[in-house]
Amino acid sequence: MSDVRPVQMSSPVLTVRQVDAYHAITVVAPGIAERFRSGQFIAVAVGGEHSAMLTRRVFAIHEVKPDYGGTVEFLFAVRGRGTAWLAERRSRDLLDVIGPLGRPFPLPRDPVNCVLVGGGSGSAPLFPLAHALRRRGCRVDFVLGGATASRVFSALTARRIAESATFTTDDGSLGTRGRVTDVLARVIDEACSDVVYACGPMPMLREVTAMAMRYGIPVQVSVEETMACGTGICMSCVVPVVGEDGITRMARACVDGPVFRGERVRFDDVGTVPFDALGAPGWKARGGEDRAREAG
Amino acid sequence: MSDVRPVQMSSPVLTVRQVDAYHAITVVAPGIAERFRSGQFIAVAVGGEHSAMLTRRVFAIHEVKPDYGGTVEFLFAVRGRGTAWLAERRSRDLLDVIGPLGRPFPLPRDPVNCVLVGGGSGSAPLFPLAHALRRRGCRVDFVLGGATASRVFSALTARRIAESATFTTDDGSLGTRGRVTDVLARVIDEACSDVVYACGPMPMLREVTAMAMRYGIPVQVSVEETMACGTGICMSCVVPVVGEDGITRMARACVDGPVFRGERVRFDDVGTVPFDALGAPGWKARGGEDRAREAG
Amino acid sequence: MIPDLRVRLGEWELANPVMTAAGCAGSGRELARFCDISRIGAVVTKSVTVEPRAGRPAPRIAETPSGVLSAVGLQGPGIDVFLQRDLPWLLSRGARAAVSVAGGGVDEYALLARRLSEAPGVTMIEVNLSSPDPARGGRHFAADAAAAARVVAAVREAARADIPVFAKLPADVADLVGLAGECVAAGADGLAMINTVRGMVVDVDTRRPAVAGGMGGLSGPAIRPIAVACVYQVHAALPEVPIVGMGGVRTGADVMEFLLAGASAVAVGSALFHDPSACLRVLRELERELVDRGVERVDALIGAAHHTAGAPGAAAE
Amino acid sequence: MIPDLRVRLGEWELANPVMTAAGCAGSGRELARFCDISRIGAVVTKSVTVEPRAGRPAPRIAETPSGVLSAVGLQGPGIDVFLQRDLPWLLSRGARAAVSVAGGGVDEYALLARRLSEAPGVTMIEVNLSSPDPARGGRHFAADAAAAARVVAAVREAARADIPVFAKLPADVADLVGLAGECVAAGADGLAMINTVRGMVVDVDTRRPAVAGGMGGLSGPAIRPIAVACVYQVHAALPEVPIVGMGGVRTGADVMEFLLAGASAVAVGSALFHDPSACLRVLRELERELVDRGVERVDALIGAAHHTAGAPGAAAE
Ligand SMILES: Cc1cc2nc3c(=O)[nH]c(=O)nc-3n(C[C@H](O)[C@H](O)[C@H](O)COP(=O)(O)OP(=O)(O)OC[C@H]3O[C@@H](n4cnc5c(N)ncnc54)[C@H](O)[C@@H]3O)c2cc1C
Ligand SMILES: Cc1cc2nc3c(=O)[nH]c(=O)nc-3n(C[C@H](O)[C@H](O)[C@H](O)COP(=O)(O)OP(=O)(O)OC[C@H]3O[C@@H](n4cnc5c(N)ncnc54)[C@H](O)[C@@H]3O)c2cc1C
Ligand SMILES: Cc1cc2nc3c(=O)[nH]c(=O)nc-3n(C[C@H](O)[C@H](O)[C@H](O)COP(=O)(O)O)c2cc1C
Ligand SMILES: Cc1cc2nc3c(=O)[nH]c(=O)nc-3n(C[C@H](O)[C@H](O)[C@H](O)COP(=O)(O)O)c2cc1C
Ligand code: FES
Ligand code: FES
Repeated sequence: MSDVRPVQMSSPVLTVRQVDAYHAITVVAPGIAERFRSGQFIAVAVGGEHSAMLTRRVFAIHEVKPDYGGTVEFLFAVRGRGTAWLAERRSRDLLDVIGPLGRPFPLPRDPVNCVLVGGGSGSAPLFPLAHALRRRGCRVDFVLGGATASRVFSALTARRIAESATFTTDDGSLGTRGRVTDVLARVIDEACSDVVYACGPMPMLREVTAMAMRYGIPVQVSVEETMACGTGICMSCVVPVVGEDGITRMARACVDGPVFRGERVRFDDVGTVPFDALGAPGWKARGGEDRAREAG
Repeated sequence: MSDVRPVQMSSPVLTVRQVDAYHAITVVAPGIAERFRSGQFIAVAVGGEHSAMLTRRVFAIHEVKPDYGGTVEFLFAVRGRGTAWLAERRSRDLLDVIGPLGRPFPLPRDPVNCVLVGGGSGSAPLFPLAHALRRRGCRVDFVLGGATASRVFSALTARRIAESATFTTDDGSLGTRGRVTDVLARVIDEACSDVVYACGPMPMLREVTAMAMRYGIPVQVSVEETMACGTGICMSCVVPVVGEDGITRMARACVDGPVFRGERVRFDDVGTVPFDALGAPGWKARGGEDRAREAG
Repeated sequence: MIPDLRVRLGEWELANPVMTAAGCAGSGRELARFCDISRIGAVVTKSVTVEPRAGRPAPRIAETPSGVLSAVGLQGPGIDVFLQRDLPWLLSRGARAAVSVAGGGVDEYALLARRLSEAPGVTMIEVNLSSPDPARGGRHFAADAAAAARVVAAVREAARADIPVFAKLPADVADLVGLAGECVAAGADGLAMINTVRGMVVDVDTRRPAVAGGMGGLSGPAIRPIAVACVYQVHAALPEVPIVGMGGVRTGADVMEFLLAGASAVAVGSALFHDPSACLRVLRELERELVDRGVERVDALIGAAHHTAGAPGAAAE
Repeated sequence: MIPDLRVRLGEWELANPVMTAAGCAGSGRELARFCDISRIGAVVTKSVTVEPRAGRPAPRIAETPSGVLSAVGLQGPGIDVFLQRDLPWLLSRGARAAVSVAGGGVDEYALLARRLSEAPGVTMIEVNLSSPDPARGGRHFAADAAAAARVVAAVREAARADIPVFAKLPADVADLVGLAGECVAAGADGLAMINTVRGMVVDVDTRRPAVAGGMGGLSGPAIRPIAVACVYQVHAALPEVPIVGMGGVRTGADVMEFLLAGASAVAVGSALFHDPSACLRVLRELERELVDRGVERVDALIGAAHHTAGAPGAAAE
């Protein structure tokens, strides 16, 4: 659990915009803006006071600004009921927002070369990260992918703030036809990258992690697992993650993550409880008193 | 069931106003406006597409106008979740509206003297009725009651369109302190009323009916029973009503009413199934084949 | 591509899998003002009784989150008037009439089946087993699998052989799969599930239960997960038995959900209170969903969730 | 006037009737970031097991209309870590700690009760009877009143005498009143109800059940009418037995509804996923509702719906 205490607030909507295939909502949320560190997200209640939609929708924070005491912007694609409702909001509506949530991206102490890899709307948290890295004197290179050009996130902004920006699309409508991992090796080579940061779907994160490990450079991934509360109480967003002690635990993406060291996430076992995870069926036989004491 | 076929439509909100303690919404609904006869109502879906509120809210039609092909106005007080949601609508929002529903007020053939008695928001349907009666050359007198002045419905309009308008309030803030039945006898006497029309809570309708019967003049009442669909399919809005054959049936206020002849409504048995109602427990002993054939 | 919407429930073929649920479509006339009832897979009537019934006192209904709680008490005109007035009207409009029956004892159920078999045009008899059994202190027939089976057997025997008999089951019984099995063994050609779930709302202003008599039946989208679980479970145990799934169907996607769980058709119930044109809207939505997914025949969905999924696990935490 | 919110559950007095529901408040720490847990009537922990448990695979949760379907599978650190880390933390924050326990057999339940009795500060033990019983093919203990009673008796015997033991019951059993009676006879000082209701969601895109393993437990406002009916029914049969009511509590009015039906306190469960500050908001709303109605003591509401109402009638149509 992050040591920054999140706040829950009723935030007025400042603007609702459409950006390519995405909607962008900016809310006035000083308490969230001031606490924010890149990689963190917000959890939004949807559907109004007597909503039939009980679970919160989570979105990476794309940008914070000091206006009006502090604003927070998030970008989203309409997928289901909740995002459809959000897309209909207008300025001055109130949104019940909780944030900032989750473990932020750890930032390097030294001015190293960082490559930021994102897929679709999963790229959103990379933008505040890029700014934070630049402020520390890091070199930033972007590799962004999407199904089509309109699904590649903020290509222009990426070009503006990064040393280089490489794009891939499934249909070739922007940049290279293919996946981000098809171009990542070249970018790492050219940019002499020291660190990889990645956001996007699990299969992409797995491949990016594998590649970073081949290069022997650290990789921080922000995972996307279905979330219902965002605050750590529903226990729904679990991912098998290896701890410092070598023991696999079912970690909650919302409070123990969403950012993990790539090699710690057992990507091949996502959606399962690995047989050797702490407390897995039959685990006791292999475990013992000591491990039990550290469980949970 | 009325022979006018109601329509269901997605109607744009034209205006939302606040009138005293009431909200007034006007929607563009040509099909409803053109079919409307006074005493009929609409049933409105509330809460949006994935609403947790499954039942419709019903409101008397207060006014129809020819603008925009036909508009319909209804007035309401915020009571629960659904009316609270309605009060937040803005112009251009869409409302799913069904109407016109229910049996309208029967109009006299001849230009007779009519007294229209209403309580609170229950008075709404009396206004289009007053206009229809005036068009037939009838004399119209209003008796309107409410808890306080702000709860008496459209006092000004009543004064304008009627020969006389008498008001009662519980707190004496407008007109006579007391109930409509305290002044009704005087109005009937002075106006030489031939017919009574009444809308409002059941206890009021019962007393008005009793008074009309003492005067030996016909009385038409519009009853208010909890409704869930407004279209006759849920069977929830039943009131014990005596048929032409002298048999009591559990009549649906939404399709068999809401307007009934006052003396036909078994006011003392509202909220029960009278022992002699068709199909009441043990009813068979008193009934027989013939009655069964007419049941339902 | 226009998807093929036809489904079979045993010997019974329907033009499409969307029906109305018993008791939620009035006599058919009320609904017909809002949608062409000849285009619905079948119209299921409210449960017909031998004698007319006045039903329960008002208030009979209360709104709950994504549901309604109701206690109507089978108000209806009785079988004579039904056969004379309501059934002919339905047939005159080109509707497929499935008739739900409720009796106060095995003999009444059998009588109803016999009377319906004499009339032309009844395409299915649905046996409402949630009617109180006077012989058992008012507990409903479905609460005892043996009592339910006796009712089903009597109806199957009394009904014309070419009229399929479906047993309508509630969810809140001790052993639903067992009950379903008994009903099939007793001759049911198919199952309809679920009826409303026992519930209560207390009005905080009057401090009394919101529907007269206290308990009511919960329906609507709120109970859909309960209904889907029931259909899934029974289909897993009795894969050959056709099921009409219901409980909270509101959209085309909901129909798909029930079919995937193992229903061969679905019924729309209290969603009709909210939207009296729901049946045809749901059909349109279903067609759209199938086209979007390239599904050519709706019956390809039936039970498909069983092919890919593991065994159902434990329920509560 | 500030209404008196104190309630008694048997010997146990609470400052107010609002608790958290087992498994819906994390370890307490997560919730404490959003509301002062010392002001909640009691914090009920997720069910503690003897050994650590990894729980079920993801996806574990799906949204349903006004509800959630979940299958977490009692993930938790086990009793050792709980006693070492979680319980002391709760107590350090001034929370009243009620501990839910779940075992794989009678002996495990007894062991848990013993361990909890040795620790200071446990104010109540809630016996989660919806845990699967390996001796009965994974059906949960509550499915068999005798098995449930054995568990309750073992816990009552093993627990310190001054710690009240509450039995937590699910709604979907054959005879809830019978089960409740057996648990009380076996020594339960009170009852907590209801646990989640068995349900399923099928994902129409993947064509698979939306939570891993298929079946899940339904909770949230959708099930509130079912929960209120259970509380009403059990309170009618066992008026002296204190009940903690839960299932869909979201507002102050919902608390009133459960109290009127016969609960002496209520627990807020999945509403916390939507609003982690729900407990204190609900308390504020409750206070407001009481003031508006001139109710001076909240305990005056307990069971009041029984004083005015008729006998509960039949459930389904
Ligand atoms: C840490 C994190 C950050 C995210 N940031 C963004 C972002 O910046 N922009 C963006 O467009 N999307 C983002 N997502 C995905 C976003 O949360 C889902 O698209 C959204 O919740 C879908 O809601 P819905 O109502 O449209 O879909 P529904 O299917 O109706 O949602 C039902 C439930 O499932 C949950 N859910 C469904 N899909 C996802 C998913 N992919 N991830 C998590 N929960 C899900 C919802 O939160 C809700 O509780 C993020 C997800 C995570 C975990
Ligand atoms: C024929 C008729 C005409 C009406 N005309 C008007 C009008 O012109 N203006 C006005 O302000 N009110 C009118 N009412 C009452 C109005 O329907 C209710 O105030 C409204 O439905 C309350 O909705 P809610 O969501 O605020 O309350 P909730 O308590 O949340 O409603 C829950 C459910 O109960 C039903 N319900 C609650 N109270 C009533 C009631 N008194 N009558 C019928 N159903 C009810 C609702 O329709 C809904 O289905 C009329 C009622 C009837 C029967
Ligand atoms: C007001 C009402 C009346 C009903 N009447 C009957 C009935 O007469 N016979 C019957 O078998 N089921 C009856 N039902 C149950 C429905 O047919 C259906 O099984 C249940 O409502 C679940 O479906 P739904 O959630 O789509 O409403 C009734 C339900 C409601 C809400
Ligand atoms: C995610 C989740 C986890 C739960 N874990 C437990 C548990 O560990 N022990 C238990 O007795 N009940 C557990 N429950 C059931 C709740 O305590 C409660 O009985 C149920 O959810 C109904 O209340 P609600 O509708 O307010 O959520 C859990 C419920 C949910 C949704
Ligand atoms: S989303 Fe609820 S614990 Fe992570
Ligand atoms: S409101 Fe549904 S039948 Fe009258």
